[in-house]
Amino acid sequence: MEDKLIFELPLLEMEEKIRLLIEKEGESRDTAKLTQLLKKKEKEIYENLTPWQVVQLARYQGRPRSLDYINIIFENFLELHGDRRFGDDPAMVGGLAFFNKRTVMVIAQQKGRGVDDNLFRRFAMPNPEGYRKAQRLMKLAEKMNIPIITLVDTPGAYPGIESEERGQAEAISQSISLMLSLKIPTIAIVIGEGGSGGALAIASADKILMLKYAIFSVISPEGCAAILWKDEKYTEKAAGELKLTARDLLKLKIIDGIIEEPLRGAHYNPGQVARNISDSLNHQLELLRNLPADTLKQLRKEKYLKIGKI
Amino acid sequence: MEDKLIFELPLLEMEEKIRLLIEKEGESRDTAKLTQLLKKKEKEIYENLTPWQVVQLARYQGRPRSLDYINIIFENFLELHGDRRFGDDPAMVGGLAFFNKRTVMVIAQQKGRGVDDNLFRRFAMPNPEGYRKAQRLMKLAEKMNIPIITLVDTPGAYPGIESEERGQAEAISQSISLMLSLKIPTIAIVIGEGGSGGALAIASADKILMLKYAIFSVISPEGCAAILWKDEKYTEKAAGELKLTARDLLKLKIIDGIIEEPLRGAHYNPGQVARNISDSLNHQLELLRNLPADTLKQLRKEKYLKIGKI
Amino acid sequence: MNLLNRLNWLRKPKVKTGITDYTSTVPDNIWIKCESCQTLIYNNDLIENLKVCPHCNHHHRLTAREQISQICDPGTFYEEDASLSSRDTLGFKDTQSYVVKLKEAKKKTGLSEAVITGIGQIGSYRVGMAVMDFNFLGGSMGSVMGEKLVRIIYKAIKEELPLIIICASGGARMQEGILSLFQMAKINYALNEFSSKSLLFISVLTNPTTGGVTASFAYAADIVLAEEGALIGFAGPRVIEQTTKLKLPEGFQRANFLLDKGMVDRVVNRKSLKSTLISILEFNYGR
Amino acid sequence: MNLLNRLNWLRKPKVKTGITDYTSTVPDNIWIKCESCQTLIYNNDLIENLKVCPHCNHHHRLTAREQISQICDPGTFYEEDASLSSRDTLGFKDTQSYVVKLKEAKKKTGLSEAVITGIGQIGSYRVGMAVMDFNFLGGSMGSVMGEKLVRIIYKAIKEELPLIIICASGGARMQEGILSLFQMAKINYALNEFSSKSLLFISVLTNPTTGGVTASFAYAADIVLAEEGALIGFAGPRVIEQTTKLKLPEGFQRANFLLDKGMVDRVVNRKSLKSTLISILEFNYGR
Ligand SMILES: [Zn+2]
Ligand SMILES: [Zn+2]
Repeated sequence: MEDKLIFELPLLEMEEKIRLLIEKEGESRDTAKLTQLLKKKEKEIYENLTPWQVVQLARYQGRPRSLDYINIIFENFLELHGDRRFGDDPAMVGGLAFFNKRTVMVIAQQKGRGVDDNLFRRFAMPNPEGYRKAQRLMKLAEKMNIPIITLVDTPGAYPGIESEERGQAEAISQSISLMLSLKIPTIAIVIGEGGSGGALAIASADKILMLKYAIFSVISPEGCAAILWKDEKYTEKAAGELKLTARDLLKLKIIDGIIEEPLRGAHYNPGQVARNISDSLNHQLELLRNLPADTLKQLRKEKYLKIGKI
Repeated sequence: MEDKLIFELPLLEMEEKIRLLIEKEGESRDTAKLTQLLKKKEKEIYENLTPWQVVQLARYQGRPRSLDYINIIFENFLELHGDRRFGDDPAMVGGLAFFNKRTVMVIAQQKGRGVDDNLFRRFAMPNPEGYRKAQRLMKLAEKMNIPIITLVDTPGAYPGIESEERGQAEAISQSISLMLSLKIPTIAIVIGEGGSGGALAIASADKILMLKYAIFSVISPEGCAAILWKDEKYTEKAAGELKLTARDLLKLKIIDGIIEEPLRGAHYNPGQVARNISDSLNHQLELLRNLPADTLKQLRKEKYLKIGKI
Repeated sequence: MNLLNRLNWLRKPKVKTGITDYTSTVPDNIWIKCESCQTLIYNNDLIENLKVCPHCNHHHRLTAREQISQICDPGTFYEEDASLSSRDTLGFKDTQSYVVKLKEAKKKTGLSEAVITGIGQIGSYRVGMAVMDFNFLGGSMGSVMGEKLVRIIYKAIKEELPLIIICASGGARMQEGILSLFQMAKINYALNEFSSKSLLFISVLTNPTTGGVTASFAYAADIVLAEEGALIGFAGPRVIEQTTKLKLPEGFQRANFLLDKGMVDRVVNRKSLKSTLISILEFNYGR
Repeated sequence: MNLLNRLNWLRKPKVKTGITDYTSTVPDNIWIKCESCQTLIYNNDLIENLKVCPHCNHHHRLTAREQISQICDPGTFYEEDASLSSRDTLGFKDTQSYVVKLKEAKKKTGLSEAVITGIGQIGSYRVGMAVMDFNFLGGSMGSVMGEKLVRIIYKAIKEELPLIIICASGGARMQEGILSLFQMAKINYALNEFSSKSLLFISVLTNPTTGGVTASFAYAADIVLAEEGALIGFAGPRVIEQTTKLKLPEGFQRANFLLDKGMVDRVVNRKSLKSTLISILEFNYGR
């Protein structure tokens, strides 16, 4: 049950019922009616998701991960490893790839599948060396004059003893500064969880896009509830107050677009979602590529200086 | 006896004898004669030092260290710590200071005094974080548009397990590249041991100066003997073959000048040597400061591309 | 302790037991108990000692105004954007609404936001300054802090002044959600422009400086100073303990620990902060 | 192993027991003992397998010419500065004079120096190339190596070509003293100019790459590839053991260890080196 979405359970039960009916009696007016009911129920649930339900979807174990998308969207992805300082962080992957026949740099946070993989990927919570690898690849992209595409999917930077010792704060700060200083176009796509500064480190881009059921937040709803309400049972409430859904962020003019997902989430059709991402990416990239360097710089300046402007 | 120079022993004995004589009988024709003899003997020894004897002088425990000179030559030295990545390496010190009323960046390898201090300073054998601190300070100097003065005094980069793990080779390579890419004037002064790549990392300067009894070598004589002769007893011979004295390096056009020391070595008058360094530094710095940026770049290019040119 | 003070204290035994709520209205002759060693200190002595405990060296928290008066040459600080004040863009409400919390913070501190910005003189050198106040909602960074910082950064660019930011913050202001998170990018963007003009930026990390503030402007500085004993880090110690189930090492995330880890340029006792800053400013103008 | 080969081997039992001294004059039908797993391999099979042991994956050392023929499209490599040859500037003599050692190295390898430079094509892409040969005085770097590298770097700048350096070296050439040390700076200087033109530099670290070569151009590359199993480091393992009196960890300084420590971009089996390089060159030209 652990990897099921609670609010989806009624639908799963109905589906199972329909499946059994069809198995026993074949398709009938009853099954057609039930299917119609299912569709209705589906809409009812997914068109009225609470922010907390969106959080659960964004974090869902079965949701496609960065490398799933990378393998569909890009060609010849060649992973480049290491920060040349301390280590190679599997929570942060990156490398060269082709997008529409042209070279790009891809940098992404990578969640795992299953316990072992998740431990290996540290649940996509990067250490400082992850951010320093990202910086190294950003500099390489700048040198090669190729655009950077980042896929954001992290609960946040890893809060550990060693990560503090090696300068997690410095690593994130420098990533943000570096990304904002690049002369090349940058696009960030939040595909799942955009967790705080650990996400912003690779999301400080010219264009920020979000999948429909992705979230982006200054703090996790759990953390927020624990601090402000001093009680984690207010997590659901906090999720609402934080305004962390794609729709919220679009309204707040933080992001530049929402990428569609199937009604019940990206995991119902990863290929389709990859194509949606690809289309958005293509559109935004063409836009940015055609800008003169000065204009790119000016637009980035306006974008960031206007955030929360009084 | 450990911290005495063997070839100096006859002189020390004579001095003791003279001292005792004067104590007993006061100054006399005898003591004057002995003193004259001492002067003669002194000249005889120090004007004919073998390369191996120079190596011993360069490494001598009582020889002034970088911070000794820094405190005399510069004003208001403010040490800046850390590589902002992993640690603060006490084998490499650096910071802002005034030289002749103008701001400079000082970067130096620091040997210790006594066992504890030497262990603390790792005998001036930097770890990668030492070189990365140096790089950070070089970049700060570049940003501030102030010259860099380095004091070189190391047996070499530390050959340890952790230093390899954290990329000693990368750290040295990047230091060399960075130092050669700076738009500001750079001056390196070898005050004791210039040990291999670990020294070159902060010695790839516009002007390289050496104290009279300093050495600069591709490998320690001991290491050279062990590898080429397969026997450390050829260390003395190796010291000669390697051409590692200041005079050799001047002849080979690697360095730009030799700074005088008292006949019996810098430790006989650190203040005077500091003044000598200061004078040379002043001279070279004025030269470099007055060059247009293009000329500085061109001269550096010529200096380095001509080394070993066929 | 002279006899008069001692007597005075005997007569008024129920003094405040901490100085977190210290305001300038506390009479000079009141005794204050040190937060750290619990020693009673004559308030005037504590003030004269820059609120550093003379017994245990504990650095008691300063208000932004106190910080400014300790650092700036007397009467030289000219405040900018003093009237800018946070709004509740998201309509955020936890146990209380953000609007009410803001109102209370203003009342408690006499400030309109958790940061004071302006131009001041330090050792006769003009400097762009921002000083955070932990007493205002934990020094948290919201849109107005971002905006005030960006404005003083651009003012410093325009006047070719160096910049000093004195940090004290628990991180981003949750009540402004994603807007507060993106202040990190906004401020670092402005600091990139500042840096590209070869101007010098010094950050001073006081107790505590954590979260979004460390992961943005605090570590975007050319020179990073840490006040003695200050807690500095990205994640808070409790979060780390909960996540890792490990015992934190002695002195973890304290100023000297960070110095050892190569993360700050110098650890500075409050009593030498001004002179250290002057020294750096001399270097800045001596180039 | 077919019967004929087996018979052939039985008739000639006294084959060479290693292939360090391998030259192209070894008949195809000779059996070679793998340096690592000691298995006997039919020479022709070994060659066809790029000198990678089919049993244990050990990468046997290649000569520079072999390396070039494995990497470059057939017949496309055009050598530069083939006649440049080291001189004994210092008059260096250990158990033998440097002059004699040079003569012997030339005779043994058929090379004039420890590096071959030139322009070649890889997957039809033109590339500036330098390939080191460990058989020539341990691939050591002296003035001529420095000069040849600098010349090919500037040629690549002029023709706007990417650069690939395949490293195999014990470090600087002691017999040229300080001159060899300063080749590190000379080469890195040239590589700075190369890099400033936005041209791409790939280094390939083969077994072994240590000392001055790693601490200069090997780690000045945009992309660093390590051949499987290669020993790569600044200090040699014996020196480290002697200095630290510690037991070195399993796999220390080997390619996969370095990958784990974040020091190389990829570890590449020799059999996929060419395709990896082509892939990177495609990215280079696809920008
Ligand atoms: Zn106290
Ligand atoms: Zn084998």
